[in-house]
Amino acid sequence: MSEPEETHLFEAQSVSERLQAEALIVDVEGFEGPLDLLLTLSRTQKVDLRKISVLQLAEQYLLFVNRAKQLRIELAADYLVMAAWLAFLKSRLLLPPDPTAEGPSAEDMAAHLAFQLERLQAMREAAAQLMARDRLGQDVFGRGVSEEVARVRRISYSATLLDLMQAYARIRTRDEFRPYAFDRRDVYTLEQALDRLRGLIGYAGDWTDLSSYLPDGWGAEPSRRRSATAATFAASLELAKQGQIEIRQNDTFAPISIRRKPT
Amino acid sequence: MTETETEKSLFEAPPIAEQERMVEAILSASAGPVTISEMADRMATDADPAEALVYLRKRYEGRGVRVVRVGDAWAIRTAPDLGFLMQKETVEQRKLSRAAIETLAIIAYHQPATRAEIEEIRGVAVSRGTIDQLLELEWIRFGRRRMTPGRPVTFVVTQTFLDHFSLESARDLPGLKELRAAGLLDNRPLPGLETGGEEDDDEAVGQSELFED
Amino acid sequence: MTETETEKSLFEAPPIAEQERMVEAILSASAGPVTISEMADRMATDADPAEALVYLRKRYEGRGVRVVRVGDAWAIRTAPDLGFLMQKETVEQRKLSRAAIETLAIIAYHQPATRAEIEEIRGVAVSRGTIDQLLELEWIRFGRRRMTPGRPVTFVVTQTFLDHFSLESARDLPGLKELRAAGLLDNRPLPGLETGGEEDDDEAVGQSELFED
Repeated sequence: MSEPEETHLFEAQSVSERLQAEALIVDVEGFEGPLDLLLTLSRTQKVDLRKISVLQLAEQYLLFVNRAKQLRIELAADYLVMAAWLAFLKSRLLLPPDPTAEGPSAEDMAAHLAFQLERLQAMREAAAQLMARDRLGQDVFGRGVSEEVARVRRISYSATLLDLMQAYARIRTRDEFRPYAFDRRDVYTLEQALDRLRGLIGYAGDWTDLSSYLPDGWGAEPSRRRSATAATFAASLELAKQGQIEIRQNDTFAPISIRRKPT
Repeated sequence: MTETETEKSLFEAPPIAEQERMVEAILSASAGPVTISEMADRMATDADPAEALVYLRKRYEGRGVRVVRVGDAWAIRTAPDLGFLMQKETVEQRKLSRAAIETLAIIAYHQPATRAEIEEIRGVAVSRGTIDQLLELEWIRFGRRRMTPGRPVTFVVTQTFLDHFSLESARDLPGLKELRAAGLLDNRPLPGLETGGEEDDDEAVGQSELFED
Repeated sequence: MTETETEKSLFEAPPIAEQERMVEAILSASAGPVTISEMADRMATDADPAEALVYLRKRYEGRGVRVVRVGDAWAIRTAPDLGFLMQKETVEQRKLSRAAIETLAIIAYHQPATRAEIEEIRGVAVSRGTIDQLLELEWIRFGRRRMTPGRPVTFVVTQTFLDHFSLESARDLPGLKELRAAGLLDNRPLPGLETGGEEDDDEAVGQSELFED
């Protein structure tokens, strides 16, 4: 933009308008972005936003940016982006339309800018109307006291006859399952048998009947004897596997003998 | 509200109907009860909130809220008969605990049952809370004291219990065999144990007492 | 309140005049708006608070307090012309920045609105603090995510917003119809404009969805 043109534009404005333009620049911090600045500038045209001259607005904006540069006021990047776009728009608006040009026409772009300004202005007015409404705590008031709504939580327990009968059945049949679930009294475990055999095997240099290794008190009662025999036999297999003892049985169902493995 | 209106109201008392509106608004918006002089301060200088209150009180007679006197001040409060609206009742359905249902079952099948008997059958101590809960539900009540050393209290089931479980009497409760026949036992019955062990025989006495007639 | 009365009210709807009293008591006891369903929950099972409200609203016409609609809920509020009486009660409003007020208006008129849409309309970035302040005031809340690339969150206004600005619903926003008729609530992206990218095209779908009725 050339210097004479700028002067010319300034001369075209009244003193008050010039002062306003100066104030705009000094107050650049107060603008909420380029659109806000454009909206403020557009007011100098004193026309309906729908009839605004976008060309004139673009010139005003570019002038503003130049003045700011002269005053060494740093403008945020988005102001400069807008300036570049408006300079482009201005040149497109001034030149005769190029039928081979791609993209939107200069008129479309100008119309859109006008729309954006009109929309921003509309939202400003809507915001002002909103804030001017009867507001709670300022113009209208709610109930000063609110009675707490007590929350009474009532718990209703339910049980059906089936629940009741099943519970009873459960209690009354519990004993029937005791040997399976809980009673370890008559069970001689593999671990117990292993411990016992390991302790005794050192003394068994000769073939000895396995039944003689049964613990005291496990030989008389059949179920206890069965459990102890099974565990002791399993333990002997384990020790034979580990190479600590040898096992011998002369015939099917004949007594089983063990001895320490000779070294 | 324009400036002129405010000023007018400061110097010239509005008609009593308007004063009634003012008192109504003041009482409604105030956090606590408001005295007559406080109302007067906020209304016009020659307003008569006391008179306005008379009209307002009358207007609220029989309504859902009332204008009530609190000391020497006034407030709008819920009509006392509608206090129940200020409670929100939520009913929460909960399953009875296993301990409670078992205890209840034992009492139902063995009544009158002492706490010691319940504990013997369940094999664990019965907590105070379990008994209390059943008493509170009105499913059990105290029966006669047992005429044994210590005279322990007994528990029996109530009519409420029978109603809840749709039973005509506790005798209608099915016996063990019937439960099993109906497939109501969770556990597989053990072959050969259907008649029950020795312990069952002991308890069968209690059972038979209950079901003997 | 006796047990019998409560039970009666649970099973049998009281006459409409009585229901009107109940609604009056409920609204009067609550500082915030109460929904019809909340009222119904606290009244009898087959009560009709909506009908009772019609009568109650009429009864309070021209009084010092009014029965007002706030979205789906109802509240008792002082008549706006009597606000001057309540200077003592006036809640000190935090001064809202111009950015916050404009952002609020944009959300209210364009809701649901994404941050990108707000920025497009204002032509400037929306600071985090602005949105936070409006969320804190409970005037806006998060709406559904827009089903466009990036699934941006949207903002909508709340019942508290309606209550604060004496609006029955978001449709009663001043000048809403005119703005819509003038096409000023359209999202009108300009192809080739630097500030409008692909995203805006996608979001335009959401906008038209909202206002298609």
